[in-house]
Amino acid sequence: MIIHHPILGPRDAQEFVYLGDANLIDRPDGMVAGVEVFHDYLYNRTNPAGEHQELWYHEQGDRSWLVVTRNTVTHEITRVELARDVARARRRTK
Amino acid sequence: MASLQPLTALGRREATTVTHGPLTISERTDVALASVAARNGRAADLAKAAQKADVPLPGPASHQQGTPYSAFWTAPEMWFVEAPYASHELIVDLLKSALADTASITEQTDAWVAFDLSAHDLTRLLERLCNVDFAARPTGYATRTVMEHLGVYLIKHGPGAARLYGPRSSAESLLHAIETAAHSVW
Amino acid sequence: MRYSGFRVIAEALTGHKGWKPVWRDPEPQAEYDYIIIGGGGHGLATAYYLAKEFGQARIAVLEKGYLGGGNVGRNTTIIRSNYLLDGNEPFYEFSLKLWEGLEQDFNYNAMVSQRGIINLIHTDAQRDAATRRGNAMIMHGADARLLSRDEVRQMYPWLNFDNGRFPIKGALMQPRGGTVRHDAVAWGYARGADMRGVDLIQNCEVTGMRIENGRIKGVETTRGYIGAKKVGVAVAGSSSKVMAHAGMRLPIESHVLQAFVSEGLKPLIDGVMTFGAGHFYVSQSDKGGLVFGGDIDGYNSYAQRGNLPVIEDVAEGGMALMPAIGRVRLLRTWGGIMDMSMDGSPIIDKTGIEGLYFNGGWCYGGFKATPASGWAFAHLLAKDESHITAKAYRFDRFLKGLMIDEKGQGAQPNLH
Amino acid sequence: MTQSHRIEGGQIDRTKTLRFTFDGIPYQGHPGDTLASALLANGVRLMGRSFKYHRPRGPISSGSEEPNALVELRTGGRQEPNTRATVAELYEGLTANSQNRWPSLRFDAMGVNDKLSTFFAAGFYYKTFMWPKSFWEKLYEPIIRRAAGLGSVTREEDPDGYDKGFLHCDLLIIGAGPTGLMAGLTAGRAGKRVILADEDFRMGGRLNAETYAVGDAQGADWAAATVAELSSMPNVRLMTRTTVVGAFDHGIYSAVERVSDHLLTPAKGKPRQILWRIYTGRAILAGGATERPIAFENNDRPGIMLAGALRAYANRWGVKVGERVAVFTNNDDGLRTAKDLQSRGVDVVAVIDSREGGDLLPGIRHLRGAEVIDTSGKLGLTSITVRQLNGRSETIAVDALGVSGGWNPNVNIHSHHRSRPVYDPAIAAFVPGKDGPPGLLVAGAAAGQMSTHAALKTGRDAAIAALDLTTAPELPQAEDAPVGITPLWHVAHGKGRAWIDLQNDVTVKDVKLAKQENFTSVEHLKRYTTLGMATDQGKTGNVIGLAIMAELTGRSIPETGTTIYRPPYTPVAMGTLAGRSRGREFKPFRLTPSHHWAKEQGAIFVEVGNWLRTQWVPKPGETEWRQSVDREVLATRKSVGICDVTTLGKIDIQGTDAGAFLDRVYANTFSTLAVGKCRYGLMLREDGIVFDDGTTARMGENEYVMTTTTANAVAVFRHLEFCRQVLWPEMDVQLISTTEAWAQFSVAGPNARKLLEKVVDQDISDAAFPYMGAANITVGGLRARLFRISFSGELAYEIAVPTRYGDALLREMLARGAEFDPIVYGTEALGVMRIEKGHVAGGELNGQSTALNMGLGKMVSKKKDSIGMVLSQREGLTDENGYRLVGVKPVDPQAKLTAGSHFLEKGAAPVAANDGGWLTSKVYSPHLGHDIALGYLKGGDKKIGQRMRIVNLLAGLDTEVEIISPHMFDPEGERLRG
Repeated sequence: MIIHHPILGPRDAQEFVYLGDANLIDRPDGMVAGVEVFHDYLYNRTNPAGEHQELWYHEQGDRSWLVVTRNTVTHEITRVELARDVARARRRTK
Repeated sequence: MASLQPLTALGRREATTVTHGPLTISERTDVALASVAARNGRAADLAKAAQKADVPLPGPASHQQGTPYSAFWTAPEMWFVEAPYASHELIVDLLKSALADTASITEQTDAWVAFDLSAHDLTRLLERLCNVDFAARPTGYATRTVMEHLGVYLIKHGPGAARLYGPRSSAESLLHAIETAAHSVW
Repeated sequence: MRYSGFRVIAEALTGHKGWKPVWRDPEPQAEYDYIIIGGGGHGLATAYYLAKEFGQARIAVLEKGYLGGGNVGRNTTIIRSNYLLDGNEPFYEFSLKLWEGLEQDFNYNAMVSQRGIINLIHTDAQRDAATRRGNAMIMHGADARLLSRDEVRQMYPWLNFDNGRFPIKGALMQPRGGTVRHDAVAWGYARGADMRGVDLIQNCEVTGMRIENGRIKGVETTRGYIGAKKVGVAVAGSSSKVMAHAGMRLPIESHVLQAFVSEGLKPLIDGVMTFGAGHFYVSQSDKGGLVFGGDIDGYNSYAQRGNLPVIEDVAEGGMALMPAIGRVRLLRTWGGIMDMSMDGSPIIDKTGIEGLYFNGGWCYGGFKATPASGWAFAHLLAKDESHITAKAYRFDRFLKGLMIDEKGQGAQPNLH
Repeated sequence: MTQSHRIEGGQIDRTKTLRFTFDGIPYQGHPGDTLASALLANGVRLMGRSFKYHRPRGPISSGSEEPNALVELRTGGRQEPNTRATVAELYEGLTANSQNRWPSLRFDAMGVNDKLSTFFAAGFYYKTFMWPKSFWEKLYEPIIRRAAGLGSVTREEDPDGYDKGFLHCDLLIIGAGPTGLMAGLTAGRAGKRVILADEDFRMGGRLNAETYAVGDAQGADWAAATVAELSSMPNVRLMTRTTVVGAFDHGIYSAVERVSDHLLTPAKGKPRQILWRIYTGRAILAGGATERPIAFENNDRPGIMLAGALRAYANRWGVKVGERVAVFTNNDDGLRTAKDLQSRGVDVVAVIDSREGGDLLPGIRHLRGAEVIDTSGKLGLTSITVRQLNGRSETIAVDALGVSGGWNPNVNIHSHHRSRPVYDPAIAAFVPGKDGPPGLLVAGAAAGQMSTHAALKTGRDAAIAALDLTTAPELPQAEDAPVGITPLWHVAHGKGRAWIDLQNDVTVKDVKLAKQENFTSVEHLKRYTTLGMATDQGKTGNVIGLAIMAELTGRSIPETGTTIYRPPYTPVAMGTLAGRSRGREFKPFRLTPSHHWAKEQGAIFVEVGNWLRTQWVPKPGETEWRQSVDREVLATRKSVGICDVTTLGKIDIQGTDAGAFLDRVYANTFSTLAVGKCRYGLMLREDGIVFDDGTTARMGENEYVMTTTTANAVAVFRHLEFCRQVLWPEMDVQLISTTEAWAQFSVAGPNARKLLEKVVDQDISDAAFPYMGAANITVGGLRARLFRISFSGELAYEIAVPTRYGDALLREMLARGAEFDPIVYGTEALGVMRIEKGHVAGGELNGQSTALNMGLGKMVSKKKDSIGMVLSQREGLTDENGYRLVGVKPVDPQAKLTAGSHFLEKGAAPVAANDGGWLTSKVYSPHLGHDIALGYLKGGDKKIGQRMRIVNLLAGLDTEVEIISPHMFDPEGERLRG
């Protein structure tokens, strides 16, 4: 697969390490949330057959964490963003 | 007082040079290296300080030559800065005094083995080693890539000139891989 | 009809005219007592045991494609019960025992072949872990042996003993491990279930679930609505898709695991072998092909196909272990969709919806589990309580911190 | 030997003769020959045996689709099984042997299977061999396994090298027949970067095998001229002997270049084959088409081949397969074979054309509405029986029969993303369907465009479309004959066997049986009968099989559907896929700074990940490893020992939020750590399980140096980047690994300080540099770092210098500290000392254990949010009677312990219900004089002082032990503060 890195352009997916659902960005605050909230955050997945936002780490590249929007049926990638930007934006809207 | 004798990454007293066919592989031990990462929100301050100190901070995927400092981009708001080892062995101290608290600066000199590759055209060699479209990239292109399971930085200094920074502990494996590829090509 | 050597000879001498269809192709009825969604190995085994062992009737298996078309027909056919943890080992040992009597039980030769499995050891730490595991296996009634380097060398003298990057120091062996002809498992269960009146309905995809007041009433399918008192879902690979019809999110991701077969070769490898210093495991089929695999591709996928890096990674492991196979050719690659769970272990449990039961999360261990999974799921469906060997396979184990994490990788499915 | 069947013409170099052997018999051929063409030229038709019935077989094709003519090529470590004689390029000294036969190809004892074939119907084995139960592994299966398989594998290491590479282009063209050449010309002249790959050693595809013209020239000559033009373009890379084998996501293709397979051995340093990964925006599949046979009784004899192959052998290789040849066809293309052969002077005795009516070929006996219903000839064809339109049968003596059932477009690669081909009745074949690999266009015969004109035109148009070109070359004139075909899949006749899958011996009867037993889905058909699962993956047989199933079920062919092709297009050698990563080069080595010193000393090394670490350093006279390890431990605890700990991960953490960041990633607190001090840190995963541990030092207000375990260095760094970028992007934290930048040594033992005082420039007295101190120092003026931390329980330091000085620092310490008899210890002694002290490491940090399990529960601060804090409180992880780390010693000091053994109470049966836990690590303690171990024991904290057993059922060991505190040596820690 090829991931179109928002800074570096097309890069082979082999350079990346996959983590999973981009909802992992939304970590609850441990001083507020309890086990149930953390359980849902860490363990449950939508796991769609279709468009999926997911985290990839450019380990053999610039070490950016990316949010990749990829179709899990066709593997087509339609959007790639820096996870840091996505995380910051999500914070702002909260 | 101790006066310690350094070893090169290949475990020798002197830098190693290997030739095969048109290719020359030269180990470089005369480069001081440090990482410079902008402090959060301080990129503009860093740019100013760097300009004043003649530290180039090139854009993504590029290397910029300078004197005494050259640099290449390694990550968002992060660079590796090169300088002559003889004059800049204490590159971290020098950069810290120049860039102050605009950046986090860390010594990288001995984290890497540096090889300069030269031949009339390196494309045929590099296509056996890494997934970089070397021919299509401009001089000054700098990227991280993978060679034989090893993460390396590759800097293009011309169609027939490139520098590699590979993990120092694997210097022998990396050299072996380059030599094997060279024998396969030439 | 009963299969036997005499029957084969008699039919051969009379032009094979007497062989009957192995299953019917019935039209779906309006309602069943039990609907099993998924006509793969686990679904068919569930239906078979529901009918045979638990005396249940009015059972249908709904399959969106062809029977046995899921992972039961696209795996590397290994059976073993060499698990470490208390939550797993009794279940897989139960499964292995069922394999051992399966062919006589369902009157179909699935070529259950216990030629042994060895997990190679390359470090002292691996030997310690193998010792822990082997002892756990024996304590659970399974068989295990720790082989020395010389013993391994006697079995496979042509492995890379002398020039390896990582030395072979021995192996953990389970002599009762082995392989099974995978398609035949599906067919054997299908035939056995059909003979007991189970309706096997192919080309029937579930498109929705009718749930009223927290209770399942039936399922919408591409062949119309079908009512059911109880619905069991056994669709590993597609679990999240199907359970989404019930509004559930699961502790599961779908990933692709590739598998490989070489051209046919004269016998080289008798048993099953796993390389402990790379991603590679291998056996040789009765037809002569080396059947091998490695790691999952590592990203969520429903595509039933993989990419090149894993193929290369697996070949590197193969060559590192077996330098003689350089000129053996890889014939075919394929991909199966795995339910990768959050701790690497499966789930066989009730759901929050009355009458709806779930079986999934098999990661890439589903094939060997087929008999026990079917049995335990049938037990759960028929009696509303977990089978004794499957009690740990609950949904709430993550909430309670009772993970069954054989590899110790935590809540990251692609590392299990 | 004379080449009895050689005729004039062809693209072979008759000026040179190549000698080769087949089954030990010497033959001659010419450059340009394949093994098959050369054997046929020598009148050899019998080249193999089929898989199941061991039927005698000859080649049916002239290409990579060959199911029959498989040989073992070369000998020794280079022996390769199942090589298709039809694509094996002839070279001087080639050695080939037939396979899957005993004792010889002509007299194969397993041929008895053929006589018993009625008992071996499809799937018979599923119905028998079940009784008695134990006989399967002992009797039936061994017989089956010995009989099965094709070629045999050498047990020697493959002596040849393999290589890999990456290529990038604008357009990849797969296949260099008329379609691919025209596409190449179009894109090449437009200046685009083009790769044109063809599996053959000569580009031109079918043009080399045909006689018709392209423009003013013979097709083959046009091809040669086009290749010459393309090879002059710097933007075009022509790759012969290169098979594109797979299409992967996002425009990545795999291709195998056979660099040296046409040579006796590869040139020195050169690979046998190269695996290319080709990255391209666009690709054109111009792979042509494959002819398929027609199923009729005994259609498998040597001498019966595809009509197009018969023609190719004559036109390209100057070989007549037989003296008296017939052709059996259902389409116009078959007639070409008859015409071409006749024009080359071969005696074409009959053309059996299943189609009724229509024109007759002039000068040839052309039977319309006729079918071949049977053949004879034990080891090769001697005659065919033809049923004419009027129903009369006639036997015709022939020694070669060309069969054409039509042509299947080579859609294979287009299916690699699971796109299903669709049936095109106009050509009675499957053509590429929807949803193929994005960016892949299909042109020419692969797209069902069967004429030469259509090939050229669609090739050009595909290049224009792929690259959005505005200019294109003129199309040369070429034939544009329609596909005249009336499908005939099998000849209905009699009770004999008519083969569909030649290699796997799948016959029409087997399809009928599959239907009868309701294996009617194409997937069931394939899996039940093994149709299409042989080494040719059904390239010639699949379509016939499913067409017959369609007939039997009354469904149309589209309704019946088709299985899909999976990668690779043709089988690929494992060595090629592995490339250079084999043997000692399987993974790169990581060498420590002390490696050269240790090697000089004859040290024993151990693999730790990719690192080679010193395991112990034997002294002269030490014959057993324990002697060395005991000595290293005792010497360290007595005076001073040095250990290279460079492999531990080091991460530089800077920024104004560095301390706050560490508070969140460590379970314990770091923001309060004073500058110049270190602290042991425990890192959890979010699920509350211990992830890693290590010592982290605060080197400045905003500057920390973290250490990780060797094993987790990369994973921890990745995790920290995740936390920094994804979880808390607002924090001012910068990270970089410095693992390899510093050579770091542990210096431990009562004389550690005294030794270090001799090399460092600063005051390191206990007052100036107390326990858990950290500082930037100098060693003879050289920048260095010093940490006062201990893993051994001794007074200990870790000292670091820039890596290039690591070797010298070690030698310096040994030399300057000579009066203290310093020793260098390896990982074994390190392990002994840490276990004596009860420190957790690999065996305990197993990814399944909590801080509580390790006796470190109090370290998890609940006063702050940190990764894993919340979920570590789940009930299953806080069980009072859960596992606790304990120390273990045998009651009998002579008794041996084994890591991995399990705890049992005295008198308890060794069953799971009584399983108390297990030993995680075990060593011999030379101080205590007996084995000691760490273990996880259920409720272990309450069992200190009790006696239990540990058992190792794998070795039959059952040992009484005492449960003790894990702090087995100097529990008060007096030594390390000394």
